[in-house]
Amino acid sequence: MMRRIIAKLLKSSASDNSLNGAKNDDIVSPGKIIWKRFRRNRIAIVGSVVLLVLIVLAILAPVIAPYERDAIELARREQAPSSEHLFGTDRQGRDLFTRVLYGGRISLSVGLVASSLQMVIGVILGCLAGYYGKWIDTIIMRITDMVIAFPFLALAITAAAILGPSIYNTMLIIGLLTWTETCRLVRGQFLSIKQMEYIEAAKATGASEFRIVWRHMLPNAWAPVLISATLIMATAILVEAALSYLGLGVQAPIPSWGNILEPARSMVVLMNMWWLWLPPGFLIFISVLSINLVGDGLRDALDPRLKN
Amino acid sequence: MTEPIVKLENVKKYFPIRGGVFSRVVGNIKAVDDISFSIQKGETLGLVGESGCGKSTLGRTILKLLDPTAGKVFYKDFDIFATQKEELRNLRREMQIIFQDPYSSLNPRLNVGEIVGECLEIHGIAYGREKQEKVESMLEVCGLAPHHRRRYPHEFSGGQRQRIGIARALTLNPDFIVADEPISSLDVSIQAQIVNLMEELQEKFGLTYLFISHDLSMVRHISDHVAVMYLGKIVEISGKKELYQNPLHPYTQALLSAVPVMDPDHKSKRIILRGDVPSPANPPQGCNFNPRCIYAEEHCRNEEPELRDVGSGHQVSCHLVEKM
Amino acid sequence: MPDLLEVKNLYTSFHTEDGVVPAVNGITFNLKHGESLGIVGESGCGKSVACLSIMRLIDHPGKIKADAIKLDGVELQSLSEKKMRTIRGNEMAFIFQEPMTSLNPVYTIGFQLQEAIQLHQGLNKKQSRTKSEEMLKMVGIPRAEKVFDEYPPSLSGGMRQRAMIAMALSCEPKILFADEPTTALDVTIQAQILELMNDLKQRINTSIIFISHDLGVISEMVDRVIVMYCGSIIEDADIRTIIKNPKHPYTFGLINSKPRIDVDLDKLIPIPGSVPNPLNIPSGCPYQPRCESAMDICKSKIPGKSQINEGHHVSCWLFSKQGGKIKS
Amino acid sequence: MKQYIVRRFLQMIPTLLGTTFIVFVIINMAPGSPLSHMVDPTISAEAIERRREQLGLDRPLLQRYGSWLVEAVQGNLGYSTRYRGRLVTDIIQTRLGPTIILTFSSIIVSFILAVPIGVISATRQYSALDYSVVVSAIAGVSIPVFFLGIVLIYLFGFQLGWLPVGGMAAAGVRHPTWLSYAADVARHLVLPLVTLTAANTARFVRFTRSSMLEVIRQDYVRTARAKGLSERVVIYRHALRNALLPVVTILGLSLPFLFSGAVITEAVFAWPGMGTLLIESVSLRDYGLLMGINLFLAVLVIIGNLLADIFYSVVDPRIRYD
Repeated sequence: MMRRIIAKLLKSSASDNSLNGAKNDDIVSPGKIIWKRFRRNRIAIVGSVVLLVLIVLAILAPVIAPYERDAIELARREQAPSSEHLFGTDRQGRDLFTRVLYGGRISLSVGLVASSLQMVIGVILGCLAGYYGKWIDTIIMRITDMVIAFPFLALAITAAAILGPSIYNTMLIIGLLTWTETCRLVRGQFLSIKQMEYIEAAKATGASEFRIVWRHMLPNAWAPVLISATLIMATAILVEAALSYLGLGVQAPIPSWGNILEPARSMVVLMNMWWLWLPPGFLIFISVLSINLVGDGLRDALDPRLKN
Repeated sequence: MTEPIVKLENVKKYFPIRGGVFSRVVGNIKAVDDISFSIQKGETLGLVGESGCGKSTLGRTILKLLDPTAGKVFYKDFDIFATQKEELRNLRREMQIIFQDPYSSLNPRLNVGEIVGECLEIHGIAYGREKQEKVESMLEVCGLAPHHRRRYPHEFSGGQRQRIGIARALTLNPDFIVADEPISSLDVSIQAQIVNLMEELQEKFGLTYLFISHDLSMVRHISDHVAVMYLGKIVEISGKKELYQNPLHPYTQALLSAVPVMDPDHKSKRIILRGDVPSPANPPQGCNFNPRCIYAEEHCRNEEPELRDVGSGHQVSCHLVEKM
Repeated sequence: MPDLLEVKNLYTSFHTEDGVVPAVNGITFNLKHGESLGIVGESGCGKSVACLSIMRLIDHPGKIKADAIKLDGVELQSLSEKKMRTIRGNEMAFIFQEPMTSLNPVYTIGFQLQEAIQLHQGLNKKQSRTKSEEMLKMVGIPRAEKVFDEYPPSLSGGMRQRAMIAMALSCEPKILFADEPTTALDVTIQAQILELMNDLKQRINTSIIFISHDLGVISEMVDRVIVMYCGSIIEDADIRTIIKNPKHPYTFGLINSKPRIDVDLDKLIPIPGSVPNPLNIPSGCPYQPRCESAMDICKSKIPGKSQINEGHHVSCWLFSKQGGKIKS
Repeated sequence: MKQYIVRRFLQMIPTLLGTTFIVFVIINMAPGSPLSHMVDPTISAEAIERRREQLGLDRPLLQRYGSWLVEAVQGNLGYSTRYRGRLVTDIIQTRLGPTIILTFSSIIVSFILAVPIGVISATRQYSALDYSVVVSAIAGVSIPVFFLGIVLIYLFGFQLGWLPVGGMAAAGVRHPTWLSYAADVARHLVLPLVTLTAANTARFVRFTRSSMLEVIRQDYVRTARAKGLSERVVIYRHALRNALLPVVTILGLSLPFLFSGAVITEAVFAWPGMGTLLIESVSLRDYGLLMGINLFLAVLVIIGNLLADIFYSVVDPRIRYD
């Protein structure tokens, strides 16, 4: 309530009385405002920093890693962490620190690619549905309903089993199953933006449909898409990890955080070799958490209406 | 006698109502129902009515921003509803619109220069430096500073934003402007600024306005002719003076008497209308004003009145004009 | 007998991330028994916030500070929250601007009426139902018994506003705050509501504080007017004086910038510029940047209250003895 | 109202058709023939071909889907290819109970926990409490379900030895009474339930909180305060009821999430439900069963959404006037 009162107090006036001063460097572009709001959110900043560190580590894995990724050395099997093997070794004697570093590359890129894929599908379908409406909208929304009704993980498991587990299939399956939210968001945004008078104004000046969509609608619709893409990336990492843990995702010897954990399905490993599952599990948690924090910060920064 | 620049013939705009299990069309909201009038060049026609009477829909239909259901609109010699895409795009240079909400009518992601100058690009009139200059001079004409070009809409107050909207509409040098409640979301002290600006611009560029508003006082101030709308129909249309001093339709009379007068000594007899405006989805039989009309007679309930001239261009749609 | 309501140096500010927004900036006024007082000003001038502050309905991040807010001599600021609740809705009631959103959509009209009646008057269910239906009839709602069991979404804006009025008056409050009660309504419905309120004013013993941006509406409703600008009272007088003989340049501008329904004006005289940003209120008199008679002193010092006549005060250097001197 | 429900029912049909068709297509993309696991390798190619024809596997996909659909509508989801000759519906039936116990108790527990937390958090916005609720809720949705399960097994199963870590009841124990069996199941349920409920609770807390924040700034809440109602009545009578309406819909929409979580939880804890059945049938390449499970879960989700929608339209008077 109070927020609305304050908004009203601030609304009727120009945001800056020095508007008449000709200084151009204090132009407050929408981008500046977003950055200012994001910066204020300390937790989101922490999330961004952690995420950045994880990304840098993943990129630099070949440089940092002390051993060969797949170097099997049976003499050094199942060793607990030591100064030589920071995270210990696995059942084939591979250095786990090395594999976790490389695993980050795979896990993060599966998340990124899957999320980008769903974004492309979701944005295109959402644009079509929201802009054209009528039967195109009906058909796309029905398809969306169907995909939403899928028992998500069950179908992903089924599909992975049938298509054969691999990195690419994992990306594909996750991408194909998660676009619905983006599609609905874009459609919803388009429906409400379509009502905006600035769209009518563009029409009234004779702007082409392409121009209206490209210049007036999309730039105003991307904020929630970006937010949900971040959050879906977090989900994608979780799903990849789950699939790989079940042996249906990324296949060894390529390491991912999920499949490094796979041996922990055996009670013996789970009980006796905590270093096999604790570090990758923890890293999945940390990376997903930091992505979610960034997403949450973006939500506050990009869409002040949603700011709670 | 000046020539009409815009002429409406039996314009209709219905919105289908869907319902039932299969979302079939079960009826129509007759937002604009059989409207004819014309606007003289260089004049302002005020269009008044309460919310939901269809006045904004009419304004948008005239510009073909909404697809018409039936009827014809002539702009100069062009039959607007019959024009093809390309021709319509060219016609858009001459007909513009100013909106009600200075917040939703400016794209928040574009700066003022882009908002005002976009139409120059669209019609291939000016680009780059030349576009910039045109934008700057238009901003000045509308009471803003040239350097505002680089600012974003949210940095401006409501009144300033409305000036930006006007600048955008005028950049293409149009002849005819639909002003859809251009002042209703502004503060009282700012309303006068905008109306004065509109009057100045009219004089300077010879503009013709369709001024849509629910503010009867402002319409009295700015218009030459006034049309009163009720439930999708024009109930009365006349010269301003005539309409305000001698309103003939019972609805117009009630509407005018309902406006609070800023004068503690003012003691006029107020006509209080009964009930609410009926839903346009289900308008009453006969004269659509009859359920709220204190004079209503039997045939008002059965027979729809025609809009007819009662002398010197004063048109009223009421069976009982002669009796009153 | 003390005045019914006494407000002295009321400050309300909101502490936001962007800075402090001083919504109400030290206002002082009283309301006599049986009086109807208008508060007029443009959006954002603090008129609603002032009334909400008196009811103590301002919460985070707002802060209220005042030398006195007294109802019938009782200082409201020192009351416990529990005690304050026995005053809200009972001795002071509120009608809000938006009839469409001010009623809870998931409870019937009747339930929402009964709630306050049961709470403050200790009536049982049956008695409160009778009373509620009486109230609905009093505000001119046809088929009151039926409307009692209906949900707000089935009523029109005018009907909902009538229900709000019934609700506000159900406990016979001493003061009724009407915050732009007709702004969201069409002009013919506005006429109905204004007529209803004027009619009720004769029949009940309630003082009214009527908030509006429209001097036309105000002049039909009240005896005395306060004009607010940027959180301060800049002029107060009886309605006739304000309209016929305004002193403050802002009041003057407000009246002259409005077209009239009864007279043709050649040209409207607008107030230049726009309302300043509350985060950045100009120094001196807040109206000074828009004022055509601004002097040097206006830019540096806030004008005090000067009396023009009995019951007519204005805060402007043009009418202050001190300011007058500087001018000459 | 009635029309709305009928319309929703009719809308459900194409959704169901589409969903099952897509699942059907995916299953049919399987490399090799579904017969390869069923048929004795010593049988001649000709015999296999005859069997194919018998099963109609040589017909086009759409036709096969059609005949499958006709059977499915009559409640026949076909035969399991692995568990020779057993009906898919029979197998599913035996696994349905455990899954329902797990998911329903999780919905109930998370709802009971989440609503008060969300409400309290929203009413104390900007407080340290609210802040920590928000952060822990984000953390809650970020923990991989299987990882949480592993950690719980490790801590409470092995290190502390408090709770059983697998199955639904102790193996080989005969329970004298119905009650002692229930107690045993309850003990086995604790860890899977905590695992599955953590993320759900976190999600519901976030929904409730944001819905509540939205509602408490509505005009009618201010009206309620202006009436002099106590804060408790304002929040729990006027605000909460409005805030819970969207939460109901979200409850319906989060069924796929819930089942996803349940699949993994079951796999980690060897809980004998549909989830473990799914994993088993994947490793056994039992396509008939896979198809059945997917279809079954899809129907559950669709019906769940439908119920949520109908419930919503019943409790929200606004719908009636649309």
